[in-house]
Amino acid sequence: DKVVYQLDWLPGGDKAPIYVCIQTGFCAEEGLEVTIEGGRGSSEAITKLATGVSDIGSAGIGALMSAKAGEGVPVTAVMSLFNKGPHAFYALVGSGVEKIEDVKGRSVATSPFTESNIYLPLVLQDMSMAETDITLTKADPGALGPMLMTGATDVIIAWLTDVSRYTGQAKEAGKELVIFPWSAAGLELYSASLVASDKFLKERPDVARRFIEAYKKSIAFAYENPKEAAEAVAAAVPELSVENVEGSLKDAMVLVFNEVTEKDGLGAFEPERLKATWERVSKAQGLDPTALDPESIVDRSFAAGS
Amino acid sequence: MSTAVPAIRFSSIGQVFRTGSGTLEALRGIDMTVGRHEFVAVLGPSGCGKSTLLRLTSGLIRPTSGTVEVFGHPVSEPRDDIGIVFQKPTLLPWATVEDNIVFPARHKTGRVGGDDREKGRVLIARVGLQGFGKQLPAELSGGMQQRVGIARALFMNPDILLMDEPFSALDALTREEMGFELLRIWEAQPKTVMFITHSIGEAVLLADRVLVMSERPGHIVENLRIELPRPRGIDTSNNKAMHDYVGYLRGLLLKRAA
Amino acid sequence: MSTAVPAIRFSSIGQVFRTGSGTLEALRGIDMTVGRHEFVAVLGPSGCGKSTLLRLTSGLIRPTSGTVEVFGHPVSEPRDDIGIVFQKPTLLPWATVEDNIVFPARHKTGRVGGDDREKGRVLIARVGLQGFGKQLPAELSGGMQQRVGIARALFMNPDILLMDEPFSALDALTREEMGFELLRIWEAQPKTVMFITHSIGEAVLLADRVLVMSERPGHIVENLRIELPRPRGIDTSNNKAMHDYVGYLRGLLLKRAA
Amino acid sequence: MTMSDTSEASSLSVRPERSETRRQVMARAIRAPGVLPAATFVLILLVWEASCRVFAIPSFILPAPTRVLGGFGAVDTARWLEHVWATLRVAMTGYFLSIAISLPLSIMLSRSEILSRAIYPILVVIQATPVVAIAPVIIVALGSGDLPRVVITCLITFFPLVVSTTTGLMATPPELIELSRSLRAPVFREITQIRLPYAVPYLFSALKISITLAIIGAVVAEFVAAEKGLGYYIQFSTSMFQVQQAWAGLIVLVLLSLILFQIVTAIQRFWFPWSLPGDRT
Amino acid sequence: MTMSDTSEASSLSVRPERSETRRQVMARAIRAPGVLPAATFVLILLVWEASCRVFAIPSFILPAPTRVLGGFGAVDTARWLEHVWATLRVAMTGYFLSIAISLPLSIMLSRSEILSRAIYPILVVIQATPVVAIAPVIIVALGSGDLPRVVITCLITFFPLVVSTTTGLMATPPELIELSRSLRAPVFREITQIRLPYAVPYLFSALKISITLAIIGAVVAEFVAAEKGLGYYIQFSTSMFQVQQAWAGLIVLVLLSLILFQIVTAIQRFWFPWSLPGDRT
Ligand SMILES: Nc1ncnc2c1ncn2[C@@H]1O[C@H](COP(=O)(O)OP(=O)(O)OP(=O)(O)O)[C@@H](O)[C@H]1O
Ligand SMILES: Nc1ncnc2c1ncn2[C@@H]1O[C@H](COP(=O)(O)OP(=O)(O)OP(=O)(O)O)[C@@H](O)[C@H]1O
Ligand SMILES: [Mg+2]
Ligand SMILES: [Mg+2]
Repeated sequence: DKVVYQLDWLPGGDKAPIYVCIQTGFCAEEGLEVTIEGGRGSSEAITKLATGVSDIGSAGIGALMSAKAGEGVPVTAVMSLFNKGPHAFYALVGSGVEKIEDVKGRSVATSPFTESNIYLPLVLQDMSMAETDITLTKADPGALGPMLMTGATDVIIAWLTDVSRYTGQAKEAGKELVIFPWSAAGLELYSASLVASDKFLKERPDVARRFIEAYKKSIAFAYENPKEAAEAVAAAVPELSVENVEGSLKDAMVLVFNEVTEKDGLGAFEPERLKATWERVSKAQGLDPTALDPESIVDRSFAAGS
Repeated sequence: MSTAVPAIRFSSIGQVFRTGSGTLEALRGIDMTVGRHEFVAVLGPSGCGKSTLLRLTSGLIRPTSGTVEVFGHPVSEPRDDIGIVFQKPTLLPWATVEDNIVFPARHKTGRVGGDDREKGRVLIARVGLQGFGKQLPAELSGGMQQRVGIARALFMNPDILLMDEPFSALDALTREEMGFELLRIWEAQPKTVMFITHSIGEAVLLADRVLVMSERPGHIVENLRIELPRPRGIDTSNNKAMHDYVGYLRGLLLKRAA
Repeated sequence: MSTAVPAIRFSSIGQVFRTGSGTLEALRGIDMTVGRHEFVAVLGPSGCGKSTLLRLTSGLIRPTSGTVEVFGHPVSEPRDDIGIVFQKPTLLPWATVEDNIVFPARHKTGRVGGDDREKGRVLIARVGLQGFGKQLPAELSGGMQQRVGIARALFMNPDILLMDEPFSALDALTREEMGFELLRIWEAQPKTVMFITHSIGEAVLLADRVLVMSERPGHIVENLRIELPRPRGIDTSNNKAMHDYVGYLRGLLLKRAA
Repeated sequence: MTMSDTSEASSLSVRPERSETRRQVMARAIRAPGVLPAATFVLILLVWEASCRVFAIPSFILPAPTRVLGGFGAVDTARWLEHVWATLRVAMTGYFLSIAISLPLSIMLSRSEILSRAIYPILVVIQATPVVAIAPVIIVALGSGDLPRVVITCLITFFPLVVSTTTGLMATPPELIELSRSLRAPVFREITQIRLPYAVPYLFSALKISITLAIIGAVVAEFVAAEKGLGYYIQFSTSMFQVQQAWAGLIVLVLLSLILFQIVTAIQRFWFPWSLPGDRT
Repeated sequence: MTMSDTSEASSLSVRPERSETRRQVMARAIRAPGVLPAATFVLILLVWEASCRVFAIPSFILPAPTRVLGGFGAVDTARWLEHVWATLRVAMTGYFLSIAISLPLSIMLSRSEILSRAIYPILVVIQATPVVAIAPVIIVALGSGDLPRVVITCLITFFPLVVSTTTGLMATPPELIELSRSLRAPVFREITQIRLPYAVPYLFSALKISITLAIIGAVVAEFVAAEKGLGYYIQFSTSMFQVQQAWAGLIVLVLLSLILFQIVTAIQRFWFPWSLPGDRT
């Protein structure tokens, strides 16, 4: 069976499982012939899934929620990937930012269109700060590292999937990083998830089930064999170096396998946490909290196999 | 020499131009005919509307009032049996002399045949531009550019030839030669010619009839048949009658000043 | 009328143009002088290099060989005591007649004063363009455009006036009037004039001296002093001596054909 | 098509017919500035609405204009104005800066072929460099105020201006240049009084191209670094799957471009009417 | 600056001095096509290298060219060629498509003012719409081959072509149009044999602008949707923090633009020499 897998961003370590699935034969074992469709952001991925360009793929649950609430797109989340928000503050060691509350009064840089921005007010609120307590500037993601290293900003907002990359950059600049995940400050969220088009789920439920099965195996494999997984990605994408992939793969896996996973299991959507996620999303985007029943965007039946 | 249907007929033509600062009456009440195969010269002060008359005949502009007919048909757009020598040379700056001369063929039919080229070469020689066929207009003197324009108008061997001061940039000798060349062509391949000039002698020497226009708004104040024998040549210039015609016309043109 | 240092001096001038298809020798071995406040007319066949001669004098081009001096100084670039009437009208298409005439002031000094405007209006009247001051060049006839060019050259009241067939597009009467107007200006505000024309009569009527050029490569074949009394006017035309000069020059120019 | 007709006084036309007059009134109405562009814009909206309905295009791909209306309500008018102002400010500053740089540069380039051959490659390099790729350098070098955005806008708009103006400056007929030289005028007056007027059609063709590029430049710059502006708003809405809001932003953006373009056209029509050919029906 | 000198045979110059000749040889060498642009490019690299060293710019902001060299090794030559080919293919297809569309469109616009007033707004709307904002629509509508990228390239390049060519077509001197009309030639020959040749300088000014825009268009398209191409490579490398690779891609991209620009210039020089003014030193 043919399956078109939708990426939500450029290939990289955090996307390793699907490459593992193809390269190591987990997909083939389930009788699946998977092709990868490139993507540029969750919204675009969801659009492509909704229009049948692709069948299943990864996307941020926040984008899916607002897409469901606003447009009722025929796309459903079938499995959670990151069960924690990947958002974090990065600062330099010795900059005086030693705990997350120290961002108060600092200059903070973020990229203009990251999902993080909508949660920022909530994180600050959780720490009983107002938005006016920091000086926020928005700049191209590529500029954040250089800004931090050159002292153009005290703090940046970036994802935990990029820890190794920022660390490498810091090393080059002879600096060291401190990282404050927002989840530690109480921001509990689901994030990247496996989402599928309703058409795919309805017309080929069996294929969907088998795919998710293979995908889970691939995640586990990547978690246990990061080097081989990284090699699988680098083999498919020659522009990537194994080290680079391995670094970001390890970073990403922290968001997949952690205490939440231990509690709820891999890929689970725990109703309370899901509800909390929607509350956060709706509040952050100024959406009517009653506009969506968070349960309606997930279908746990497909991932229930294991 | 005129036949039942005249080649050109103007019936109470008036022409008013709208300008940046009002309107300008260029022609008023022009009535005239030019017979088939007649050679008519037009004299008149600068700015009296000679070029306008010619442009009306060619169909490039339409009269504000009155009608222009060519071969009995009202003129509403340019015709392709008319060849024009414009007052300015109006050459294509990117084309060689030869290409400029054969341009009517290329422009009307899309192609230039070997015989067109041959005709072009003959014309280059006739207007005295041997050796300049491959030159660009910018590399020619003013008079040479003008001769290219004349050759181009002759190229299609049109039924009607409209010439706006075609020899104005030529020296006396070349001018005379070109005039006689024109007469030879006209006699060999009869055509109707309307010939604007400022040279009274030239008008008398070449034309069957000379029209004299008044100051603006231009109208026709004299219509003089020139009864000099044909073919005309250098000796015509010594003809007593010719001198009388010239003298009369000169007097007429000078009179207006008084 | 010439003084120790001539206004213009050509010493063994040669001019070769590089063209698309080789080279072309336009002038060969030109030696001549024009005295201060002298009025020199230049006659010659079309394409013989008259305009080239004028452009050399003005400094717009430099000779391939030999030297051109103006008031004793070698010419290496245009001078600002020279006024030029180009063979083509060369007007600014976006400027009115008036603005075109006062353009030298605007272009040299950056501003046009009230007296410049006044001078402009006087010149407009002198060239017979009253009422056309606000018109654009495209709205004028060929002869009217040429007269704007003349007025512009006169505007700065230059020491040297170079005129390239300035009256070619004018009718006989206007031509004569403009010629006498030019003489009046020249007599009132003496200047050196180099005047290219194809009209032998005009050359004799206006000039102190007539230079006749040969066919290309152009050189000077006659240098004829015209000893007619000044001031000259309409009656000069009836002068016997004038007719002799004209006859002699006509013969000379026709001879070359034989 | 009859190009000379325009200069004739049609008021003296021989047979003034009723229907003619009515048609002329129509024609005059149509020619009034802004009427046709506005009509076209409305037409685009109508076609858009119709296709959405006829082809039942899902609104998350292309929402119909009537649905987009909802998007306008997402933020209040004051906030809209802030966004518009942010974009407009950057676009205009960048545009004028770009003109201020391009004109002297074009003049330089038009005066020396060697210089032009040496400098053109630099301009091509600048033009060809995708802004996004060098965003870090720009931001680190210029900080995060309006400056980097203005610079980005400038980088995007200046090339057409330089190329077109240089071409225009050099296209002046040689006889007019001779006229200038014969008057021994200073070079700058040859440029301002002859070459530049002659280059006006080229210049305006470039100004028209660049005005829309200026808006694009400001939008791209907002993609790179901004907290405000229409580009930011569109991208932000898109990234949050607020499709209607994104399209609302897009409509405002496009309207802004249209208006600015019309202004440039009107300036040419008003101050440089001679630079417009009169030979069209 | 002496504009007429060019047409004089300097070989017959009276005083041919030694130093003159040497300078002339130099001048000729400099004028050889490609020499100056190449020199400029090398100069840019040198200045870049020097500033990196002098100002000790950290390489994660702006790596020196010598460091960028390392970036070239990240993928092998075959892969480089694939990227270059992907971008070149899209850019060229889009460019030619854009020319194929713009020329007839310009001709139409130049023939009717009403039409042009009605259509221009549509063009401005198309031009002003940020590609990024409508990328999903384009991709969903056109699938995922080269097509969406070619269309995006087209959308980005066509506007300067249309504006500039239309201006050129309408700038033809009226007397040449009269000549054509007096010959009663079909309109298409008036266009091909008079208006278009006359518009050649305008056309090439637009072709030069658009060739670099075509590359930019292809790159932007690759930012939006691609798995190959220089734009993709640069974006990819940037997002993976592979700064040297990104700059290596950038250099290749810029070189590509330079070469294409030079080709357009050379085509004009070779086939339309008369459209180039000769009045520069
Ligand atoms: N397109 C135009 N717009 C406005 N006025 C015009 C136009 N063409 C000609 N005129 C005016 O019409 C009058 C006659 O012009 P026309 O060119 O016919 O004169 P002409 O007899 O040919 O003169 P010349 O001998 O000087 O060439 C002039 O006063 C001129 O100003
Ligand atoms: N820029 C140029 N390039 C090449 N050849 C030229 C150039 N200018 C003039 N010539 C040639 O030089 C010769 C003399 O030209 P010039 O314009 O001086 O003639 P002229 O005596 O003024 O003729 P006319 O009376 O026809 O105006 C001509 O054969 C012409 O072809
Ligand atoms: Mg006339
Ligand atoms: Mg001449």
